[in-house]
Amino acid sequence: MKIHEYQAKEIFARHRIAVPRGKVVRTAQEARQAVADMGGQAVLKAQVHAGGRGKAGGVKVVRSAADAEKAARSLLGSNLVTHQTDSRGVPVNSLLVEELMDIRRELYLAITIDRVFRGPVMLACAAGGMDIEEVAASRPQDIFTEPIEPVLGLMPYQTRRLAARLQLPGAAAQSAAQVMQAMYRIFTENDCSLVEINPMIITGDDRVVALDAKMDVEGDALFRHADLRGLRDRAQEDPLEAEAADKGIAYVKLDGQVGCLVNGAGLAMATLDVTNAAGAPPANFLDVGGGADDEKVASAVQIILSDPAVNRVLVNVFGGILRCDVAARGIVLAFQRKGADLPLVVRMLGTNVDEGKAILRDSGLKVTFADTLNEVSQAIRRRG
Amino acid sequence: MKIHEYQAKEIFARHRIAVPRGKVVRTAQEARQAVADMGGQAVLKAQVHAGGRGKAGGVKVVRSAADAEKAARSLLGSNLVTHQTDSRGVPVNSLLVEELMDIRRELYLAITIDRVFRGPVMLACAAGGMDIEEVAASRPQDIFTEPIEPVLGLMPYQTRRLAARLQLPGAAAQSAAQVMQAMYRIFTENDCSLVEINPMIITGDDRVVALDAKMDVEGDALFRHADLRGLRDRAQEDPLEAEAADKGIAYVKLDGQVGCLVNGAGLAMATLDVTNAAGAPPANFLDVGGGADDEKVASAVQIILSDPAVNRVLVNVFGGILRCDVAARGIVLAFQRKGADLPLVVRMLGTNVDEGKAILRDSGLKVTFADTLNEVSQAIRRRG
Amino acid sequence: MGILLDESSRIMVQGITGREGGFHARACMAYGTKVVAGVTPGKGGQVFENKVPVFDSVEDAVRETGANVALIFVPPPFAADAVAESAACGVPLIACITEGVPVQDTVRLSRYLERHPNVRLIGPNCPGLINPGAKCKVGIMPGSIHRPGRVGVVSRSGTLTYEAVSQLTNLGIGQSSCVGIGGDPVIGTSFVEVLKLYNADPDTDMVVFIGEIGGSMEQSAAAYIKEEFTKPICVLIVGATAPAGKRMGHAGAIITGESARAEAKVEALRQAGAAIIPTPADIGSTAQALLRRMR
Amino acid sequence: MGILLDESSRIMVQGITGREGGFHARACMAYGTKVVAGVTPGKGGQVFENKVPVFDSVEDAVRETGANVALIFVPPPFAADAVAESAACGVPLIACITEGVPVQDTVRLSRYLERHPNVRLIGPNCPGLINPGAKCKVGIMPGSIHRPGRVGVVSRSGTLTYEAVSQLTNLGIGQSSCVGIGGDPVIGTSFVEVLKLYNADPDTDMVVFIGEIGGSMEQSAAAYIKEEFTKPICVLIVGATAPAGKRMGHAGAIITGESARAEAKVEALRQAGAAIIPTPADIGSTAQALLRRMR
Repeated sequence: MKIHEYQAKEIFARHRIAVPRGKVVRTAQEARQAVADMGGQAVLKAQVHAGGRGKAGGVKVVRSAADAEKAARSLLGSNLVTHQTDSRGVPVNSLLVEELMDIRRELYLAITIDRVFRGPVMLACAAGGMDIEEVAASRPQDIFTEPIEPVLGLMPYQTRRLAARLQLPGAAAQSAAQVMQAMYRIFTENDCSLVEINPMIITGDDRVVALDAKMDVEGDALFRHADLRGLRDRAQEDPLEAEAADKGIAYVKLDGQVGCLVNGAGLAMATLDVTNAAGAPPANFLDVGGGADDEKVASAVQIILSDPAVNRVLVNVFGGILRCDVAARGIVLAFQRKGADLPLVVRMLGTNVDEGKAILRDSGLKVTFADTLNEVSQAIRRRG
Repeated sequence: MKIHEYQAKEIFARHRIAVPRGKVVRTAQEARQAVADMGGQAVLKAQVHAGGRGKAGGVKVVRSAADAEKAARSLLGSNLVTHQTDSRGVPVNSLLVEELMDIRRELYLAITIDRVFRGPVMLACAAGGMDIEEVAASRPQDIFTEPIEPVLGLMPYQTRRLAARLQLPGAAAQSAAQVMQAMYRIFTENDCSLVEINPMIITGDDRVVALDAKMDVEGDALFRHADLRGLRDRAQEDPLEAEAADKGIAYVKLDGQVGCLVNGAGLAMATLDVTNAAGAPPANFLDVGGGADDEKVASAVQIILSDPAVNRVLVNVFGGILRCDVAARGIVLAFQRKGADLPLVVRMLGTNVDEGKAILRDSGLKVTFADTLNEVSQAIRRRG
Repeated sequence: MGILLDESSRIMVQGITGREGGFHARACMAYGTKVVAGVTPGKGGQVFENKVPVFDSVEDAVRETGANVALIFVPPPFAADAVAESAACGVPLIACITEGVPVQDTVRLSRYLERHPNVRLIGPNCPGLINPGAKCKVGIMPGSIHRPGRVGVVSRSGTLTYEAVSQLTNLGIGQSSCVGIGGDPVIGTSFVEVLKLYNADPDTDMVVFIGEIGGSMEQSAAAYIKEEFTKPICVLIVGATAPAGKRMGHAGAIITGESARAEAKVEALRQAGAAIIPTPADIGSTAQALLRRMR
Repeated sequence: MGILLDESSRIMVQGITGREGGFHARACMAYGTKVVAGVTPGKGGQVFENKVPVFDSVEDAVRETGANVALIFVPPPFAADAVAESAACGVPLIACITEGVPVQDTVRLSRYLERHPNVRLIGPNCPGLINPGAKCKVGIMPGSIHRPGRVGVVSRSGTLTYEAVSQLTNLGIGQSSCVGIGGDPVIGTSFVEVLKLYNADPDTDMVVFIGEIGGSMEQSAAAYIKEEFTKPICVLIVGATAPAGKRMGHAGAIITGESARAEAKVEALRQAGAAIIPTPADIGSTAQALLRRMR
């Protein structure tokens, strides 16, 4: 679960990471007032769950209260399109108004889970403020990593080593070490999958300040973080994806026309590969997930049918936990509720497959059955 | 470092371990008022750093405010002698006045470090309120242990297992599990060497309450617990032992007459064995410790000489970190300051031994030199 | 014959009194698996399906029934505890089916398990494992699609494993064992560890290996295959057409960095000498061709 | 010849710019030890005694000097960090002299070190170790009392080890190695581990073992001696006359429970076949008698 920069900065500040003075505003008038209070100049930052905000025009430096009002008016209520969003972008409903900082250097710091190490690692790079994935791809040797052994935590020798590699002078090195320790506490205490500061700046007077702040909280751990659940901002999520997530369905909107209903993430990805290979791009990734009953299947199909781009539906269900008759009933329910008439390619295998096929056959829906992935491929191609 | 029951209970309460309602009082008048406020009956518990308080008369149940005043008057200002103290006992300067509890069962719970496991273990016993070391000696099978792996912490299956072994019914089992989790947090967060609840009671209405509370904080870790350092009560410590501890000297008062100055705990223990075997019981254990200069040695010798039981002094120094000449200078300094005239048996080996011996020889003190432990043994026997 | 499970495997189901646990315990029993115990704290003394005694603790279950395999269905908040309990009791094989275990729980568990070298965890978030020849199913896979034989299957995904097995069985190719190692970022047993077991198993002639985008576990497997693996192996990597940066269902399927991409994985495995399965539809046929070449 | 140290040992002193670290680094060098590097964060670039380069980090020191033994004198709050730093850099032998390291730090360190099986920690709160034949002293023991020879010494205590060595040397009995394992409740290397090394060392004929009250490490050693140890061994346990329940200097010397008492330890070791040294004055003579019997 992503949270906003200003929310992450509140958490950072509680852990004594220095952040710029700032105020969240939701109207142009508030923005004007906030900038006036800050002495007439500030930076306005669109609060959206997407990277690449700066290049997309979501960050504006203003030199007067009037400027601020104008800039805020243009940003608030708009949708921001960045390289990380789709073409619709994400809505800008709030701005973070922050003091302008005297930036001498921009660094990158993050903690995430390393699968090979099977634990958290701290990443640091002297080239902050940039697209870190680009650095990782082009100059991997410029990214320094420290694995953090859970039983010890982040050790001082590691923060010293990172500070040395970032070539920080004495005072800044010590402040940076404190920031790193705080980041690790934030990471573990909040079950984060990512804590990132990009850029972390060194000011002209050698202070270390988190200019940006990113925290992703692991969704699976939210059950033990009641305080964090309230930070979710549904407005930032794709409505269909959010609806699906609420029901325990993994749904990702894609650009094609074939609506896909699959059980299991691996089989769902395989299904994308098959339809793509058949020249029929999928409209979505959908894994109906574990513990699905007919209502959950129906919800999944309704979500698929809610996408106007979908012109046919592919069902690929391997009956195991999810029985084929249950899946079939859910599909029929959803088509009836939506009054949908789209053609269906259905491949079902496993538990209660005959009952499932019978239900679909008797439903009046335009069903083509396929038994193998090859047949699926052919059927989808034909229907395209 | 030991802290008082009432201090430990304040920490327990912050971690949501249920403790009886109580109030610390320092005068008989306060005791009277406190008991009156509690409805006229209560238990008064002497706040001392020693076990075996109950048997020694340090815990009194009172049934009226007047009783309370009387009992408090007899306790406050007295010295309590228990099987864990020496014959002088420890001073009672405060009482904990607590509500009387409806006790159905008394249990024992503790966390300490297990050397073999190299980590913390939780101990539990159904026979609470007793001398647990007696149970450990006579019925070890009645003490249940759970090793706690630091990276995981105390796991729910372990608290369930202990609750089952203690034969706790459902509700009490859950409360006890919460208490155990809190004890582990207290143990780790405060660098304890011991957290103990004896007895932990089950009340008539199945509540789980810490009737007593013991916390020993590791002295070596106090540097990172400023909040705990203030809890030290020097009045509870042997004045000489406390003075020694302040100077980084390990000193333990014993019952004999030979004052011992040794460097190194192992050699100090060996020295006790040697003097005891020679029929000349030591007056103390003393390890002058690392980084000793002449002032520190002088302090150590002054502490030895402050014990009126001491009638001769044995010096056993292996010059390594501590040079023999430094030790000798410290000894002479102390004898001069104290105007002492006691005979000395001195055994010195190692760095600068000749200079050391020369200093002592020229000091005018009544020194007998010994080169080996056998000679030490003979010299001490002769002097006895 | 086969790996990890055999006729002497005695299964204990943790969470047997739950809906999922009960359903799959029954399915395992119907397949022929020796389910000897269930564990649900507070429900000790019950009897599941008139056959299987339920215990309050793993300790009791193991002592009373000699269970030597744990199959875990308890909900995510309690899954780490269930794994630790079985590990502490020395249960040598633990399959944790539970989906949604917090990653930091698994991280800590992984360190705990390092102290128990005789305990192996499969999962979490996995379909479990099966040995069709031994009629032993420890997981949620549909038993009916399997057939005893001499091909080993290993995969990160559940239903995709069934797909693979189904294609094999349809062509008459039986399986020595099938292991779903799980889709979470941190898991108990890696591809390499399973491949080592297959390498040493005299009853496995060939391996079908199903990887996916995300992480670099397939590259580690490639290195192992190149260095030490002695048997024919064919590999499918799914997710080649998944869009970059998008989260695809389970945490295993996020694309991060070059090595996580399907092309990089396919290339590493090709260079290691594995036969590449071109599309998910070709699992069975590729395996069949490879088997024919062996003869 | 001897254990753990030899002519190829290259010592790095962590905390070399401190008072104690500097003093003992000089003493080690005077003994003939190859002190090749010092480490003090923030003091990199200095040169100690015009000979030994000081580095900011262990990583730098190891890379530049090939140091393969760490000798640690940093103050207690930083000791765990210093040990972890050397362990992470793969330094195979670490002697931590520092006294007063919080026990919970050592507990956590012990787990970390389990993940580094090629790294051995001696201590903390120990005098270090010495190999007189190799002229290699890694610790705070007075070098002059040692003499090259074929008796191994192992002890929990510092000055008492010197006592033992001194008695041996005075009788002309040289030492192959002497190891002080440290007096804290949790330490890196136990008696058993050192005994195993002596057992395998062709240049050690006999061992002098000095234990003390507290804990049960001596009993573990007794079990090992009984089962596997093949050389003559004589044992002193100190603290027999220490009063129960009293804290005696270091945390190792608290009496808790039956097994912690001196009598229990002596009895266990006697039954394991060790020769018992009757009093601290008899270390040398007991060893001498045992050596005579060997011939």
